[in-house]
Amino acid sequence: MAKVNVYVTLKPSLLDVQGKVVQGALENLGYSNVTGVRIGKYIELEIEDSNNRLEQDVDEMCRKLLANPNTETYRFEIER
Amino acid sequence: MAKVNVYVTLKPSLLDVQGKVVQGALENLGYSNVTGVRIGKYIELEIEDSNNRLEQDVDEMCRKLLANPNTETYRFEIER
Amino acid sequence: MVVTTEPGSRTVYNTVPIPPEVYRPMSMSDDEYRKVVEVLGRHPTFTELGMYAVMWSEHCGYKYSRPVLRLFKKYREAIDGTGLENAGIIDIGDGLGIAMKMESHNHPSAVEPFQGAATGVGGILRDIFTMGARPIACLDSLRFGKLDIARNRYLFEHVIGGIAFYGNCVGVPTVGGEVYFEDCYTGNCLVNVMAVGLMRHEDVAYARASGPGNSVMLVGSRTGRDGIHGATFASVELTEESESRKSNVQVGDPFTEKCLIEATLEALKTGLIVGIQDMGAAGITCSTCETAAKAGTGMRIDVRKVPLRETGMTPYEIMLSESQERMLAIVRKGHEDEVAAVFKKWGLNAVVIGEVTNDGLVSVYDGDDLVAQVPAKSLAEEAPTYELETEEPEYLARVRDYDLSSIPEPSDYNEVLIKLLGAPTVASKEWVYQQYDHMVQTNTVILPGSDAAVLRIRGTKKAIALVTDCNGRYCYLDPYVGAQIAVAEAARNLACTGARPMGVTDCLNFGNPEKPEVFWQFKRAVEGMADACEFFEAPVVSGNVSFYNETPEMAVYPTPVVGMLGLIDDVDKRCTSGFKDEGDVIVLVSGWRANEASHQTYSDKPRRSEHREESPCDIESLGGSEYLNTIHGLAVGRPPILDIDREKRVHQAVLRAIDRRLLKSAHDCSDGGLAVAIAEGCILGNVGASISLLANCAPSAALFSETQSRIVVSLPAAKLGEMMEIIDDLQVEMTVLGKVGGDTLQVSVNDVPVINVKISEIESIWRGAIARKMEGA
Amino acid sequence: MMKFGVIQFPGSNCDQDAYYAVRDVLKQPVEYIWHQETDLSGFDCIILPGGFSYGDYLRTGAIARFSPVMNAVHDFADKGGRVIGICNGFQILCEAQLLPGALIPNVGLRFICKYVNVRAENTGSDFTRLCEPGQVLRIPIAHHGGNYYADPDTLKSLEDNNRVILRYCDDEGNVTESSNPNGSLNNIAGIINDRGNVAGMMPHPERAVEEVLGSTDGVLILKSIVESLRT
Ligand SMILES: Nc1ncnc2c1ncn2[C@@H]1O[C@H](COP(=O)(O)OP(=O)(O)O)[C@@H](O)[C@H]1O
Ligand SMILES: [Mg+2]
Repeated sequence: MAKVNVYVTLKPSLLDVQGKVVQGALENLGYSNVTGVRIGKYIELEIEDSNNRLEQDVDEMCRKLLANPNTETYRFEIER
Repeated sequence: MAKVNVYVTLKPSLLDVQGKVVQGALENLGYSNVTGVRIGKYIELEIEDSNNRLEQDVDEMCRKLLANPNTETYRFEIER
Repeated sequence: MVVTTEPGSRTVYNTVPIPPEVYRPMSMSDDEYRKVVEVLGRHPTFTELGMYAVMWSEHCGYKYSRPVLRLFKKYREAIDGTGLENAGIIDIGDGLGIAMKMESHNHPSAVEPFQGAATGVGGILRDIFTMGARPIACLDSLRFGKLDIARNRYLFEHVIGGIAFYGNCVGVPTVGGEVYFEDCYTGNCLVNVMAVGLMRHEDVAYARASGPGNSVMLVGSRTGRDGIHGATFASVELTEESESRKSNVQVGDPFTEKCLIEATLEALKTGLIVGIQDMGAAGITCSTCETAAKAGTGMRIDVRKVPLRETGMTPYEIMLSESQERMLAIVRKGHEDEVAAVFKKWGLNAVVIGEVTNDGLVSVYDGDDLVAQVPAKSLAEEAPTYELETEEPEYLARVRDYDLSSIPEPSDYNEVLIKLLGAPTVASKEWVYQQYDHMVQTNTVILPGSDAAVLRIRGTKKAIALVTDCNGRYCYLDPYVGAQIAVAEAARNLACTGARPMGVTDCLNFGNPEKPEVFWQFKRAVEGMADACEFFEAPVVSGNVSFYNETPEMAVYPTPVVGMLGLIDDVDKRCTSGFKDEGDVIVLVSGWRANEASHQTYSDKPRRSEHREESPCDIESLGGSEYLNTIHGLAVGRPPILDIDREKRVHQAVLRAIDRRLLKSAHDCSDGGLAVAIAEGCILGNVGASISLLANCAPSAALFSETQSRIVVSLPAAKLGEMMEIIDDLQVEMTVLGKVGGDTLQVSVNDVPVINVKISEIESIWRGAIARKMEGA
Repeated sequence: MMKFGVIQFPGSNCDQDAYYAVRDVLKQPVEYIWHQETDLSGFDCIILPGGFSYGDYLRTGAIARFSPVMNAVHDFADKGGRVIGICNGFQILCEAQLLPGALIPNVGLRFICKYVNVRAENTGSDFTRLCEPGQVLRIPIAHHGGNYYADPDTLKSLEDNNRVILRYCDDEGNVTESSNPNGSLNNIAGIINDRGNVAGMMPHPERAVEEVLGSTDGVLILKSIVESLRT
């Protein structure tokens, strides 16, 4: 059984509308030293690691489903 | 300048509907070995680390704003 | 051309020819390049080249469609007169006007459906509130490939999601629209959004940069590298640059748009804004040159004053960026701070980026460097136009001459009806519209699901009705008739609610216009639409053209979508399409006698379409029908005959009957024909009906032909006499079909029972069809 | 006369609807309150309207909760003033901990706009007192995150103390799974606080206040408030 953590983030060049609003809110709360906020997804997968292609498999899941290639990038780490 | 990564996840006691749907979709794609999916938020903060209270500050940001204590838990790591 | 510069600034202009390898990929022809050189009296700078390339494109400059669009009367008057405004305004009395416009976001949605559709909503809304009108409704006209293909389900799901995300957040109800599923849209989905705004006439704002010396302010979001033509980047100058410099998908921020709506309407009230223009395609380039050209002024701006989201942007990128949620406002000199304060209250930027001049030039500075200087009119109004060749497509003869008599008569009509009701194109669209907030603003008094949406106008007794319509298959079989039918059907849907047509906006979706066959379709469709709109006294006040909706494998059906506004004088008289009470009589109001035999000919003056001599009730009348499409997989024959004179009289009859409160329901016959219209009346009214048809033709034609100019109404038997008077007076036909009642729908043709279905059964098929498809069932 | 205030957060979009409902249907005085306002004196009832405050970014209601006006709302509620949060307003009140629990995304993960039936519970409350016990109200919902969640203890205390005021139900008033549009625990559509002067509800009463809109059942909720203020 493997635990895989996937991090999906908005491409750096795209406007992160949520991040911008959250940054404004943090500023209002007095945290004016926060100079950037980007909000992405954090996905935990539990996978039965029966074959040896775990790495390729996860990569494919990300490309096909977990991330939107038009707007997002991803990375992941595998804990066995 | 510090980079802080915040992970906000649903409390285990809550059903993660979105996770379930994604798991179903992965199954349809042929990944029947995925036995669990939980979807949370991954928030990257850039903070000017002028005082020595970075840790407390971030914790407070999480408690107050970034996570909802009723439904979510959080953890974070600081890269300086 | 004289170059005027600020004292102390450096003039950057170009005397070196730009090679064809650079301008051709920007879709600029050699001739067009020569024309630019002629206008400028020198070779353009790179920034200038980009500005001309985009402003002279079909998308902004309408270089191919403009000559044809002159067929629309108001358009012609505007072009020859004071110029086109963002959206036309229709007078509804009481000092009130309706602004409306439709626009396509087909290509962005095909690449990135969620953001593409979302930004489509945002863009069209800005067209409306920059006129000083408060947006009160959106409608969406959508076309996808069949839902059996996973990619189409993905596109459909995310387009709806994007529209919902954006429209719900900005608080403008999405009250109507249409969705068709046809193979030809698999490679090219169509996403057309119509926005409607309400204003007092005296509050109208103009997109004009009047008054030299006034300040030019950029309002709203920061500028990034969104939507800059990727092709340009791939081939010029920037090749060594990193991936991140490529054009970006545009991301919509409905929250900012909502604030922009409120702030703009509030700022306009100050009277300090002399002109305002939204930023859509070609961003700052388009808004500066159009507002200057319209006012006969010029403008000097400094790109370094533009608030940026990304670092290292070149003047070229800043001038061409299509970042969302931005506007250009021309503000009275000395009052910039007051205007900025309104925007600031709503958390928005408003910065001065330049000023209005009187030299007729758009001068673009990069700090001290003059990087572009071009006559505003040359960019905005003098795009070269072309008369493209037309040629009747070859396929037409083949599909028109298809022998429909070879099609076997079905053995089980229940099954056919059920299949039709379960076809996603015919089925209920509640899977779609329940994802939209269609009630916010509390004016929606006929919700989506009836023939047209109706919104009351507060402070008056009036209501407006809104609808979009277009059957692409008809247009494929005959673009002239198809476009006429689109107009007629829109007006018919309005009539069913009790509204008379007031005006039209359109979105013309076609393939590659440089192909003579496609341009023929385009031209014929515009002719049909223009003729019909004139006949219905519903002028085309605004619109949009979307070409190149094709892939190497296929082109879309010609799809000229009509968005129509209607007016109801007394909101309490509005009418809906579901049957109401047991015992009511069901009547067909039509331009044709229900059992008219093959002697039917056109006595009226032919309205420029080719007419055929057959009766509307024969096998030929199934041409182009949903029946042939769903049951037999055919898109053949000729579209139904339209006689718009009869059509109009049918509308008048129903309108008069509604006005006299004779009718309990009215529902037009469209996709799926009479049988489907009656079944929908039952489902919506949650009640059965028994129907007896007489026909001199096969039952399939009697039940499923899409003969035009027909409306199914229900009324108490006691009102039949009064109804008859109206029918006689307007010289249309009415046929009593049967009665409302029970919990089944029973239909006989020439006394032979052909249909007997439970309402609860057809209801679940009709309501659940799209959801089941989406679940992959 | 009871004076109502309707808070306008950036992104509120049912503020005008609530305003009209109070002014034109209840015929009570009403004013907009900008989210930067800190003084609520003179008001009898504060409405937090529906919409998408701050775009609902991060979580619904999460950011609006820090608007300056929210401190004043806390004080106003502490002093016993009536507060009602509708839809996004309910979400904000939960985030601000003026009401317990949270509103999480609908189980269907889609936005839903339609008429639903809700059953009036605790018809002694300030917000339902004009309803008959068990009366079924037809009121529209329009939300993406209306799925009420609370931990088991909180839920029990809500139920034990009669603090659920509205529950999704069928035409006959039966609380069934198929009449639950969003997955809310115990079909909860509306609750009140401990003291009974603060309410949150997902359905939009301001959308059901005139015959022409298709239902007038929302008037019962709004009039109940006026009634409660009178006594
Ligand atoms: N994309 C959509 N968005 C919103 N409402 C829609 C959409 N598609 C269809 N509807 C609504 O569903 C109802 C039926 O649509 P349709 O079958 O196209 O009607 P008709 O056959 O009368 O033209 C109408 O009220 C229409 O506004
Ligand atoms: Mg119709």
